[in-house]
Amino acid sequence: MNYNVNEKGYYGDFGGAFIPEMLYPNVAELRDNYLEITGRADFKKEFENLLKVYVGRPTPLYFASRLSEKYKTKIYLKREDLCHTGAHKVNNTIGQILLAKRLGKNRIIAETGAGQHGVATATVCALMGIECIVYMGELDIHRQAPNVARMKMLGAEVRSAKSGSKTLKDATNEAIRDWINNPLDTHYIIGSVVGPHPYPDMVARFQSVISEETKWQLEEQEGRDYPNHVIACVGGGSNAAGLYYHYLNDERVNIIAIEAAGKGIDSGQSAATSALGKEGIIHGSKTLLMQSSDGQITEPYSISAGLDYPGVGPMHAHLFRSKRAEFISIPDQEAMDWGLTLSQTEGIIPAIETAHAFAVLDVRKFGPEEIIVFNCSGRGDKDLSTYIDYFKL
Amino acid sequence: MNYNVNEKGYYGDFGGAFIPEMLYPNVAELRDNYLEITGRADFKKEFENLLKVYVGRPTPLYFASRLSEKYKTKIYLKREDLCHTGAHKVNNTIGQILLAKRLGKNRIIAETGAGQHGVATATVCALMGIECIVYMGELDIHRQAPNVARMKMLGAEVRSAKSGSKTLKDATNEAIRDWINNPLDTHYIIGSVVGPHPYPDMVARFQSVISEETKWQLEEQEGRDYPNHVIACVGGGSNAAGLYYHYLNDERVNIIAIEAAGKGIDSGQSAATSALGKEGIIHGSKTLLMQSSDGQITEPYSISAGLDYPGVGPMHAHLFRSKRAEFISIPDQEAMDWGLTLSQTEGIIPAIETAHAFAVLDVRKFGPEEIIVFNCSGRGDKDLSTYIDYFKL
Amino acid sequence: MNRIDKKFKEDKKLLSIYFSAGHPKLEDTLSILEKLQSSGVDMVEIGLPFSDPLADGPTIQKSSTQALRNGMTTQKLFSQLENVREKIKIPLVIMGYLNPMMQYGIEKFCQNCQKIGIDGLIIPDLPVDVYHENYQSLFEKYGLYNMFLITPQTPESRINYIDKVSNGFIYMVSSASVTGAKDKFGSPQTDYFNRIAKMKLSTPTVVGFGISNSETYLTAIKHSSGAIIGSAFIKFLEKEGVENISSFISSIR
Amino acid sequence: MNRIDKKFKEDKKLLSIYFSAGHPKLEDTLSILEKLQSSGVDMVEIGLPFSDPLADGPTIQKSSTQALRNGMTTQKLFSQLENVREKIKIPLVIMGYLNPMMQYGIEKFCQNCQKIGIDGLIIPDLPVDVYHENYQSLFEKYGLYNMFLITPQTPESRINYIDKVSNGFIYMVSSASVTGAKDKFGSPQTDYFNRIAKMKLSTPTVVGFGISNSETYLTAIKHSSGAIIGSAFIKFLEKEGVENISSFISSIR
Ligand SMILES: Cc1ncc(COP(=O)(O)O)c(C=O)c1O
Ligand SMILES: Cc1ncc(COP(=O)(O)O)c(C=O)c1O
Repeated sequence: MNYNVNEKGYYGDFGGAFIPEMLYPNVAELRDNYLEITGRADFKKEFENLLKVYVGRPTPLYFASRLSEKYKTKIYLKREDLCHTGAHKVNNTIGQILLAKRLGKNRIIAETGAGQHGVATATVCALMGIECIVYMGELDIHRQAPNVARMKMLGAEVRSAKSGSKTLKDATNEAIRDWINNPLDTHYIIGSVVGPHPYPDMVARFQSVISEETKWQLEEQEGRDYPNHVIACVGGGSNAAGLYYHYLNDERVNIIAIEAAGKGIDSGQSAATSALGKEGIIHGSKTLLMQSSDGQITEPYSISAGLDYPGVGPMHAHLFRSKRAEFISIPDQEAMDWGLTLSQTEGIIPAIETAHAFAVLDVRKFGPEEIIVFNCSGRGDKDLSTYIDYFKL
Repeated sequence: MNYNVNEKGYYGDFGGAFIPEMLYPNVAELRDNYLEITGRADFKKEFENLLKVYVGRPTPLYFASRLSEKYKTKIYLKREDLCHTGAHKVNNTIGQILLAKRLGKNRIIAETGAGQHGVATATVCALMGIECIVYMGELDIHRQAPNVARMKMLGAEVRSAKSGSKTLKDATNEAIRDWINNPLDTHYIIGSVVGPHPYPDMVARFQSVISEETKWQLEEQEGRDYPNHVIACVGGGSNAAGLYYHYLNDERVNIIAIEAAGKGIDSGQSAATSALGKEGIIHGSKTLLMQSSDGQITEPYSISAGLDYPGVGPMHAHLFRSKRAEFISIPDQEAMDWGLTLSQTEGIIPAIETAHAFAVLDVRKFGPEEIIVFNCSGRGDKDLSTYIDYFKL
Repeated sequence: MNRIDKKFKEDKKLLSIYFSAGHPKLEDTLSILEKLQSSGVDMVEIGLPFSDPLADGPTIQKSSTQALRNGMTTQKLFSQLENVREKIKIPLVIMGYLNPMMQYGIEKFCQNCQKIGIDGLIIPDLPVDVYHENYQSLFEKYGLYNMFLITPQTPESRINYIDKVSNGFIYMVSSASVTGAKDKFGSPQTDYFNRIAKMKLSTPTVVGFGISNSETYLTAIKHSSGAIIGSAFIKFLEKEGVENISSFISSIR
Repeated sequence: MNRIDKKFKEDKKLLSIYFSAGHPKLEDTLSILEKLQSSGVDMVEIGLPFSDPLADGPTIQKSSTQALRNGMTTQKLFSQLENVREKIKIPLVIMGYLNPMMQYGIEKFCQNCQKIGIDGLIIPDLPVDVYHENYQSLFEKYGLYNMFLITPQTPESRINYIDKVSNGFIYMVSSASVTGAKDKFGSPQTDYFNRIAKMKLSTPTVVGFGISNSETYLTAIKHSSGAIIGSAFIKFLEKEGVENISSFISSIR
């Protein structure tokens, strides 16, 4: 089986572009141009150069010796937390801003949950001198205050989404409405592998630098370019897509996706899409999503603002349905505990999103000779007050 | 003239080890061993490997095109803000923790001002599983709250220094007292090129990786391995020492040091040591320091917690006295404005310390063919609330 | 013949009204329909509320949310409409997002529409291409029309394609925007209305989005076969109530 | 002969007291000295206060800060002591950090000490090597002794070196610590006192740091020529006042 997108924008049954006609010209423009533009030599050169001199790539592949010893297996961390702005999100925003410039756009909009994508977007807009508006759920504006401050420092306007659960899903709705209202001059930088085709594929390609580097870095350190397991948290799924990308069709590599169970899968307060979701349409994409029997989209919950999205990208829906990937969901408490554990074992304070991924070590056994690569998708600076309150430090 | 330390621990008239006898064995142990240990192949290998896979080195040398255009000169940023933990400080703590381990120490103490050195120390202690106590001025604990939270997450104990100005100087006194009380098992990781010999030289050597990389990175990008100017902010002077190190004796390179003028040099609330300081002894080192005519050390002031130190390292005192370096002091307001300018021009939110350095662009002219390297010593995450309050964002 | 086609055969410009089923009160659906018909409205779009109506402006969003809170569901709407054709003779269109229909089952949904006497559907997030490929035969099996939107940015070739696939009417979005009432149309809108009129499409066009009063209504119908009012009607309903609907309609034409 | 040497010639163990000049009140210096002398104290260390006394514990830090707030300066102390030798006959030592002395000018400082009749200096942050190389001849020119500290960690070779450079006495820090009162000495301390005693240094040793009461005083002098009390005395002063000094001294011996 092939796990990449097909020419119609589908991953198996999932994907496509279920968009209002008002968005058709914008999405069509992207779909018809993204492969051509991103394939141009000048684009590649500028993209790769910015990733290197501005983002700080390659990010290290760090062998976590204390953690490996504790869990009797070989644990590597792909250090996306060291990217400029503190998470993998910027790989994608660099790519999209270069694309937007070549499409002649002079106004950028974005949605954000944890604020990392908002910061990454505001950053590239500042870098290019382009106007930037970021939609963010009212609840997230409160729980990710440092990132709101950063966006403002960077000159972006942060607009509060007050509908629904006041989180990522609603911010995305608002961004789509903005795009509908501003179809000509505006590019919408979606922050994950969600939304209508070509976004999931485009974002995955920009993030694929993660596994591209992992391959040669593993080769350097282990003498072979593939691990036994690749593990990442899944909100929309972009950091996961980036880590999986070059291993999607390599059956030697087991793929593990970690979702947020929130207060527990059966608690009614969760964001474990694969466990609870059914096929449907969200934000222009056919995928798995959490919804009522009547097709109303569930307001998701997770302590982590970057994971409480009621859907997953269509690539992940397909990986789940086809059983190519194992999906595991981790409750708030275990994720928080792992935030502290990783801090005190390796000196790395992870984003709460990222911390979810590591909790798999307590849930599933790995062999002593197995090589695991975790995507350390972001740093925890944005989450300090949540950690401090939670642990009463 | 040679601007490196001499075999007695002096830079010209400055340096030495003016320490209470109680510290003599500790300091002598370091002095007698640091060159030998750091010269060992296994040390170098471990140090360089951790800098690469853990800290994320080399940090990029980023050509800031928008800034360069605005100021009609060629501006490069050495991106120490991309280091793990967010500032150059970790280069030194990695070095010292490896040294401490080889000296058989099992307890680490540190002082911190901005909290960056405290975080960097707590980080390497977590990485090695070693107990860590960080002294921090009570005032700094308040104004750099995010870094206090990070130290706690990392398992360090943060002890409040309540004497004097309740800032860096006082935290340093407390750390020294702790070391006097715990002479056998404890290593004191000083965070800048200050303190008794061999600290200034040792820390400068660990930080010298900054200019080591700058050389080959400039060669790569400009076809020559030296710039016309190297510019850095000076608190104690470690990020500056790192950037200057390999250019100290290269007269083609002009050295510019930026100090914090606080509310103005003549306001009585400043930290502009070179302008206001006289020769004296602080924290075991003969150097320039701000003091009353009676030899009492002045309580310094700067809006930036990492710069309000009443002295400078002896290397810098010598660079000033010998006129090898230009010293310029920048008031709070200009520094803060530059925090915003850099954010909105290049998408990089600098630490307030770092922002001071950039303000030189408004104070001094540079030619269109001149190459300037700024040390972008740290990121501004720790300063967000100061920025937000200041600009009412 | 489908009631929609019949309506367009009449020699008059159409006035169509959109409302969110279940709003203001859960059980208002039928009385709103009756009032609209008796006020002389030509066609009605019954909104099936959705949690995430991303093509809609604040007014319709709010009314959808309220309708869901009131307990509106797909099944509930079908029960309310079970005997609608006893009294309501004007064309009825259900307007809703794809996801609730998918969950209900598209075929079962179409079947129910046919049973009740619904004439067509407007599904903003079902693109014409996907419809054409996957759903058209199903809709036709149950005698349902599917109406598509066009906007000022829709390329001519695509308008022609939509014209070919369409039946009933083409929903001409007045300007590139989400739903919401406007006071006036400027020359960009009238230029666009003109441009489309000159294309002489085989499907009638109806202008929607931004029609709020007699002025915008009159501008809209000058170059098209009719106009749809949504947000302005919902605002009126909230303020003046179901019983006064006729005064809103008479203020328009 | 220097008063310090003379004192050690007497066949008794020394009791020496440290206090911060300018504390509790700015003008207390002379009356404290008089009370100490009349209570039978053998020697006094007059603390020249410093803003950053990094070898001192909380009690001495606090008294230094208070003294500076009261207005104590180097010049002020010299004026207070101008005629001290009219009444005070016991050895007087100034104990202070290097920086204020440097700002005053080391030579001028020494000159003034000589004029007043100060017998020696203790400068905790002036290492023996630097003294030996840069300052010894200056001190000697003005007849000033300089006393050095040793600790349980000081290597034997260094103790011998200090013994050679020293005159007056060697200040034996009771344990590796900053200043501060202790209730008791344990075996690590007595072992250390013993070890040093066995070295038979040519300079007398005086134990300081952590002496607070008769018990610690007696332990200290068993293996040395005397003892210095600082923090405990300052605490007493703060609580009981200058007038009651003699009761503190008599509680010790
Ligand atoms: C650090 C971090 N990791 C993971 C995520 C989840 O997003 P995605 O699944 O697209 O990687 C986010 C989202 O904000 C994030 O900030
Ligand atoms: C980001 C940053 N830059 C500069 C400094 C000043 O220290 P130094 O002069 O030793 O580089 C600090 C101190 O905390 C800092 O955090």
